[in-house]
Amino acid sequence: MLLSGNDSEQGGGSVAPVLSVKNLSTSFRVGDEWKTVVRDISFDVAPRETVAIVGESGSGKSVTSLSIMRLLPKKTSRIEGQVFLQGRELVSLPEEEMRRVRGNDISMIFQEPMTSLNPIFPIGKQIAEALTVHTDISRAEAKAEVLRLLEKVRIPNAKGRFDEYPHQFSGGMRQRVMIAMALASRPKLLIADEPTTALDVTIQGQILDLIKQLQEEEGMSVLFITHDMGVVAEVADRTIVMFRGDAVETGATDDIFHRGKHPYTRALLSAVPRLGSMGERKLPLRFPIIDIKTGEQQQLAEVTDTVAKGKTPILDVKNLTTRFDIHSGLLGRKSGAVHAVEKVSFDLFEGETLSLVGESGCGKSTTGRSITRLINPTSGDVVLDGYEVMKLDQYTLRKMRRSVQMIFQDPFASLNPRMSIGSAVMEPFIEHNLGTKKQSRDKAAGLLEKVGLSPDMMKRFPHEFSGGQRQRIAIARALMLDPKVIVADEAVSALDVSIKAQVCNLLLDLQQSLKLAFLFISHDMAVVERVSHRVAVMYLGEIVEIGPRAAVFENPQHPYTKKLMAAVPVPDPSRRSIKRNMSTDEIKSPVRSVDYVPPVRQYREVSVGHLVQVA
Amino acid sequence: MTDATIASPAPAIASTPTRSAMADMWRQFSAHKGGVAGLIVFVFILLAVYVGPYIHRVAPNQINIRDKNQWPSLAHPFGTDNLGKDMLAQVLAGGRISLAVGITAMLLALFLGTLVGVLSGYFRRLDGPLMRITDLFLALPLLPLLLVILLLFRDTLRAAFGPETGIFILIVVVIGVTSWMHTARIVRGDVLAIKSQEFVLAAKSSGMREYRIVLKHILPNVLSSIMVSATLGIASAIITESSLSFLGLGFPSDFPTWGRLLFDGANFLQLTPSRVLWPGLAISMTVLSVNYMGDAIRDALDPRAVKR
Amino acid sequence: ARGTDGDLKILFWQAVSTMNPYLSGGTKEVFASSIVIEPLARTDEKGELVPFLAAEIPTIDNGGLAKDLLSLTWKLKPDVKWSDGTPFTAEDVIFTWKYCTAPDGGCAQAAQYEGVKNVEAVDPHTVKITFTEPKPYPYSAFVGGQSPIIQAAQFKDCVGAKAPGCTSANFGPIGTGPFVVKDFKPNDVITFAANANYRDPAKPAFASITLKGGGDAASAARAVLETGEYDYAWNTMVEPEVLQTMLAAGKGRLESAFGTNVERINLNHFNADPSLGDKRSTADAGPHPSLKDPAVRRALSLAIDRDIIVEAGYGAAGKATCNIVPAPAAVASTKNDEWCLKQDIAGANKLLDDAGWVKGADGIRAKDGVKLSYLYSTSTNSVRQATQELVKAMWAEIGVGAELRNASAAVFFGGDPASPDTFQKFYADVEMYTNNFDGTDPEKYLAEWLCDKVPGPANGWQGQNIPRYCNPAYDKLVGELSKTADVEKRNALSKQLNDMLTEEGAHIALVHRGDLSAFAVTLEGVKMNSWDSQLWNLADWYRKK
Amino acid sequence: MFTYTLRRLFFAIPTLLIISFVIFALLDLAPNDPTGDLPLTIPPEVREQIRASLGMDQPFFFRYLAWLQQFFINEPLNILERLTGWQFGDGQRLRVLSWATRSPVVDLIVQRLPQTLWVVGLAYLFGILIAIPIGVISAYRQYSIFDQIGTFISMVGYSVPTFFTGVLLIVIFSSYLQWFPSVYDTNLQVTDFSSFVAQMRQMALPVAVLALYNASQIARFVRASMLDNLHQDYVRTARAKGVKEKTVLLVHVLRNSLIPVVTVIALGVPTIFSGAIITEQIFRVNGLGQLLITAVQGADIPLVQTLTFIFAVLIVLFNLIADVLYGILDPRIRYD
Ligand SMILES: Nc1ncnc2c1ncn2[C@@H]1O[C@H](COP(=O)(O)OP(=O)(O)OP(=O)(O)O)[C@@H](O)[C@H]1O
Ligand SMILES: Nc1ncnc2c1ncn2[C@@H]1O[C@H](COP(=O)(O)OP(=O)(O)OP(=O)(O)O)[C@@H](O)[C@H]1O
Ligand SMILES: [Mg+2]
Ligand SMILES: [Mg+2]
Repeated sequence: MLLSGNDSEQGGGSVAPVLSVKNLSTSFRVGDEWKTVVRDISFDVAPRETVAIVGESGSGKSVTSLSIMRLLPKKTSRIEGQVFLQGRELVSLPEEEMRRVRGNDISMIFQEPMTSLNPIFPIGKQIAEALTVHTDISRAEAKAEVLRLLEKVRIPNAKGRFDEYPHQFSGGMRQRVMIAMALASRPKLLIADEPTTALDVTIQGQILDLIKQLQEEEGMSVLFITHDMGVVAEVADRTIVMFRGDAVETGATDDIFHRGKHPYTRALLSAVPRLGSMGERKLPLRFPIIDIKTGEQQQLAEVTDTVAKGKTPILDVKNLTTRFDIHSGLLGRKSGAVHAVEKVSFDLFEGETLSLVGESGCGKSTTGRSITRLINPTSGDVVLDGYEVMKLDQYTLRKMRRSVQMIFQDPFASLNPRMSIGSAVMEPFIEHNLGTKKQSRDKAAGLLEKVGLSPDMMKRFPHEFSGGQRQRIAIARALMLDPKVIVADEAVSALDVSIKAQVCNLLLDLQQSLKLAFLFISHDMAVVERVSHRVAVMYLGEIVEIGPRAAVFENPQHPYTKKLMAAVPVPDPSRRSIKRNMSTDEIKSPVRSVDYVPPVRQYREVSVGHLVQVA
Repeated sequence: MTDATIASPAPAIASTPTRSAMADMWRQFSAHKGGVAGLIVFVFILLAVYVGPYIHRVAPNQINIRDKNQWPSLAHPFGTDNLGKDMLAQVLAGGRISLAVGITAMLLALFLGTLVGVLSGYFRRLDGPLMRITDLFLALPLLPLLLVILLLFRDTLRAAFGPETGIFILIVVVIGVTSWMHTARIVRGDVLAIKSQEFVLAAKSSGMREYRIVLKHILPNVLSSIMVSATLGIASAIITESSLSFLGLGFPSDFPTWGRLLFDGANFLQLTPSRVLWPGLAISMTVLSVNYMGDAIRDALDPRAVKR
Repeated sequence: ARGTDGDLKILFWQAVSTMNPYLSGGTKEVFASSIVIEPLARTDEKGELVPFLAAEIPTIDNGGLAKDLLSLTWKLKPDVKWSDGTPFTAEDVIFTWKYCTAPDGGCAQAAQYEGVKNVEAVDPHTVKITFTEPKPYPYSAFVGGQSPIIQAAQFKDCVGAKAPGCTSANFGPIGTGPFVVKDFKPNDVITFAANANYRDPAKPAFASITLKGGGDAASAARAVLETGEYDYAWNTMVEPEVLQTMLAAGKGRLESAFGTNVERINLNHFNADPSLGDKRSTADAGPHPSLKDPAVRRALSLAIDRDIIVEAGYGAAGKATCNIVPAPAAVASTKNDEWCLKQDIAGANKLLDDAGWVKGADGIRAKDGVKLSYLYSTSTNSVRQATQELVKAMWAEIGVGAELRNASAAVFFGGDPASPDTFQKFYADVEMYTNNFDGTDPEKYLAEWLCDKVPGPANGWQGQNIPRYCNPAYDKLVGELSKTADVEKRNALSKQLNDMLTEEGAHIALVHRGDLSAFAVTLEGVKMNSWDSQLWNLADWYRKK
Repeated sequence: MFTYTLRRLFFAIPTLLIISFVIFALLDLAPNDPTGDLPLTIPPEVREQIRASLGMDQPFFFRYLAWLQQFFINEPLNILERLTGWQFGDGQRLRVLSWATRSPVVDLIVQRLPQTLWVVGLAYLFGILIAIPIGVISAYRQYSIFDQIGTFISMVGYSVPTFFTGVLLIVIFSSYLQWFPSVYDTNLQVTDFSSFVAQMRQMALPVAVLALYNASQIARFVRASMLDNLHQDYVRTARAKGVKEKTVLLVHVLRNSLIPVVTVIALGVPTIFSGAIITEQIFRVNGLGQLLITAVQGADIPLVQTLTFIFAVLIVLFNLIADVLYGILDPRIRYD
């Protein structure tokens, strides 16, 4: 194991580090015993430096950062070791002084933005609080600054959204709110825990630029936790690799990428899918499996064509429209609407994977929810496995939902905090009387194992898991029913490459054996390329381009699609200095006035099945 | 672990010793000091009340006017009242009724309140009608209501179940039916807040039946308010029972109950303080023990609670 | 001298709801109004009539009462002034009669004017009352707190159906008494000021009165006896030992006076078995299966130790009695005291044994399948409940069981024909309460046990013969009483009637109840009176210096 | 929200009409009788006349309509007349008259309102003001000494009825120590400092009794609800911003915990106006509670009906307020 002894020289020369972590260990009380989840970690972060922490999901990245901030529940956790912030020891600091450090000297972007935002305060107020806590500024100034920040993180119509609540935001928008909140106070050190998982690549790029810019202007240091090796390559000066609670390798990003020593590091990097590697392939491709000990990679069997083109589509969506009314004024009159989904039509066949990509906040999740009628759409028709979804009564709706399962974008929020994950996973199975309790337990255990969790975690509760682990629990739950269609909303975004590969392979396997159809919503273009048969690109609530995967990826037509493809980060540290400059275009908002009449859209067929919106 | 990407030492044994949820609850409960203390006190009270009379063999309504208004002594550990009845025997006998009435009436009120609260909070269509009924019940003047209930049902119940059981049923139902409204409104408020959370949506999307969603996802999350209602409910049920007897709705006047003993004793506060001390203490200890047990259950069901 | 003793603070734990006793017949209203308005004559603490607004008590001897008992002439005191300064005249007396007898007025004291044919003014200071039939005891109209004189000028527009609308008059009647109403808060507090026009210039000694209402008897007693916040608390019926502890504070004293109140247990002469449904306790139900046996009725009485009941619940405010007419002394019989006042368990047991009632396994006597087990009801009141328990325990000693029941006073005495719990309906085997008669003459009272006064569906359960006692010999004797004018004879007849009721077991008289009130030690001049308002001589009260 | 409020207000009218009818029917059915407390010496015929003069011989429905008219038309007109000095009609409208006092019910209520608000209202306010900090601290320092003592006091405070605590306080503070009067003087006018002190002294005991009882109840709900929210992730976010612990608790956690608290408080506010029957009796505060209980016991139907109905209006109103507050407190709650 490499220790940080000589790292400071590499990172920031002889300058004293901003953050210096020494022999940090963190344990949790589970039941009656203490379980150590972070073991003896040491590293430094120099001024202006960006240090990335990568590692397996559940390896202790978030816990490390929370330990630095001393934000773990006091009664159930224990922190040992030392943390120095500009020479000041934090672990033993009195609570009141620690408070002044938090948010002021160190800011943190949390991994799960949904649960991390206070549901009952307008987001504007929450961001402003980060400002007013540490500085004396007037309400108006704070508001102006918040608006500026919101624009910076590319929230459209920032003024209008200042007073909206977290639940009215899309996953990516909430994440951007978190980012704005963390950046507001211009901290010396920013800890960013997976800050861009819910963002499409274009916005991700802009956010990364924003962070870089702040680093340059304010001399901020960044501790960056991510699974996206492309991002790591792009932003990190140095990288720490974590595995099962240990920092197994620390070094300059270049070194890690090209001369990684630890087998896990090598496994990690070789498994990274690269955009464009699929070429003209028509079918999805499994991910390679890498043995962690040897680092050897074995290619898996080709997948067969599972798409049942001949039959009627299992899911047929026609002119689906969902709007959220905006009320304003004392009387609460309707003053406009968010046109979250506007006249969306597509179909999905048995055994097919249709990926839905698009800008954050463009209505992907809303589309998914509308299809299963978790939100009542404004208009449109959906036929799912023969059910006319929009016309179903409660009873048949329930029956229909057996055929379609949903993996929610925010796994933590979608798990009942008071239910052990074992019961949570088993529940749908028992509910639909698919077998005995024993059978359901076995099946759940099997699925958990397949997504890389151990079945003895079944007794534990959602808050005792890492973000990625929770996501896998949500996947296991969706698979319990053997549904015909799965709407997977950012289902693998919080997983490290290795586990992502494992889970994606699992999904492909299931597609092979059960002819599952996926509506795969994702921002990760590399994964999308790998798993999908067809791809639909959404922009401002509408599908702007749809077609076979190869056609869309190799021959993008719509300007937005082109922009999207260009923005995908490449896992190559040498390209780090290249700056994108996309933050200049205006941000479009899906908010329309009451009298807005959506224009009639025309589609042009580029090639077979490849349609592009015109005008 | 064939298709795991990264072959790693298999995570622990898959043999989950399938301890049932109840056993697990119990384990958590028993780790809760307050809960255990509450349980011990509660069991002690139960034992005292049900077994005590076999040890302290003085009839509670044995009048001995020559021994009236005595302070505690060996013969009368809790002293006597103004008719010379033994207070200990009365407290024990009274406890049986008070506990039975208090607990059953509380459970009934809790059941009704939770049912109405959950239904109106969860099902929008039921909300209006159910809440207006709740308003009505809140508005009804209690005394006339009780008198009317008495008028309509006492003789029927007495005929059907005999004087004692009949009155017991009447009292429990009367208290239950007139005290569920607070619980209903509180539960409804909580349900309204809970049901907008995403895990409820997730449960819906997996095709759960509504009643299961309510039972497994909503209810556990409103439990803490329900627990408080339960604790407070038991106290007010015990007191309400005693005030019913002033309307002639309660048990015959020679049936002691804690509330009644306290009421009758209030005037004798200076003369024989032990007359009010014991029944008052009994009520308080019962309520406190129920409170601590409620806390323990609450904590056991809240995985994030600080476990002690 | 007038107004020199400051404020007199009176506590009525039952609050006063109006100052017009004709609109509300409640004792508290009668008492409160007696501070302001006065009758022609009152009964003093010894039970004798004393003139108030009248110059003298009219009798046959002084010619005021006609020999034929058909008319009564009152001479009024001259120079009496209303508190507004106008003179008090015969017109006011006549008006009062008209006011209370006007149709639709709902006058609560109408009974006081029963049998009055006419009231006329002989001259401005002489009033003549004529009766429809001879009245051997004519002193009920305009006598006592129940029928004070109200001012004609003030109430002239308030007759009949308009009476309730005159709120300010009802709350602040102009009177001739020692005080005038200054402020009236219904059911809460009344303040009075000394009447500047009161006929005795030296009285009243107090400048003002505050009469506060509400609460309960025990705390009322406490406010006088223990905290000393008040000077006088009315009707402090609390357990005697509680009062003893309060007296220890040395701030007050208790006084009692005995009128005609008797706590009794009525024995139902009709069958009250619930299975009879609506026929319960009516002639249709037939005689009571066990209480029809005179031996049982006597045994029930013999088994009771009245002294213990007095000691436990009444203290100085009760005396054991076996009579339904316990006072005044002239009409109080002593005939049955011999056997009745003493508890005799052995005697009672023997009586029942001889009558063939044998104890069963549960200790309850039975004969021919009829058990001596009774439903024993009363109104809710802690003393009554204690008495119930004591009686139950005593009866248990002779093998008689009892199930206790109580109903709130408003229901028990409410007389709602739809309610099963009223004392008139008597859906119980035995029931206990207190009753009395106004004034000193028991004639009307004794007439309540007439056969035709048995309550039942026919008379809307309104009869007053609650025990359903019926004896033609008794009826005849009552008829005789109503025609007798000679006082001695009347007294003898009354005693005879009372003894008949006791001996035949119409009811079991338990306690002769007195009125008990608490006074501050500094308060002087009080003469506790149970025959009239306790505040009857308020003008004479003063504070000890 | 606004339309929701309007709709609810609109629906409140039929609701209240139904409630008023049910109350009336209930009172009519109840076996009470206004002549019940009269001495037994008043003969039955006279009682019958009294009942007739009260209008009890009229059919039920007619009496109900008469009350409706008196309460909804005559009384408002009277108030309007008094406020504006205008004269509507001949001014000879039948008002709702109490049977026991024969005075207009509305006057009685107006007379009682001050002491009720002073004592019961203030006690409720104190109760809330004590309860919230106690609940918050108890939850924050769960199972600390503070929490244990708070729990003990509030549970004992709730389970020992006011009829006992009242007497206890009187014995201690009025009889032995003689600090406070045991009888409330409703005539006392606060005009200067000494009368203000007198007012405070006479309020001390009843307010203490009631405040303890109210605070106990509310504090328990605050504590329970706070505990539910203390461990949420957004609390961590707030701490990460460096927000002061006090603000974290009072703004972030408490606001999220307020729904059950608002419910309990809103349920309690109308009971201020119905008075605290037992406490008012014990200390002779003679507010609305005492008015109601004497009216019920005396079967004073117009008074009970009117008081109960006003009470019902308040219940409906405050439940509506609570519902509107839910929407403000938690934006996810929507009523459409
Ligand atoms: N409160 C807790 N109690 C017990 N165990 C916990 C708790 N929180 C986290 N863990 C465990 O600690 C380990 C590290 O969790 P952590 O959240 O740091 O993972 P991570 O590296 O951030 O993973 P991911 O990439 O999935 O977010 C996990 O195995 C998790 O199960
Ligand atoms: N409940 C709601 N009320 C109001 N507006 C909403 C609501 N839910 C979503 N929206 C709005 O609808 C739009 C689409 O949201 P949606 O969650 O579907 O985006 P998305 O494509 O999933 O974005 P992301 O990739 O960031 O998750 C957003 O502008 C969002 O603010
Ligand atoms: Mg994490
Ligand atoms: Mg989304």
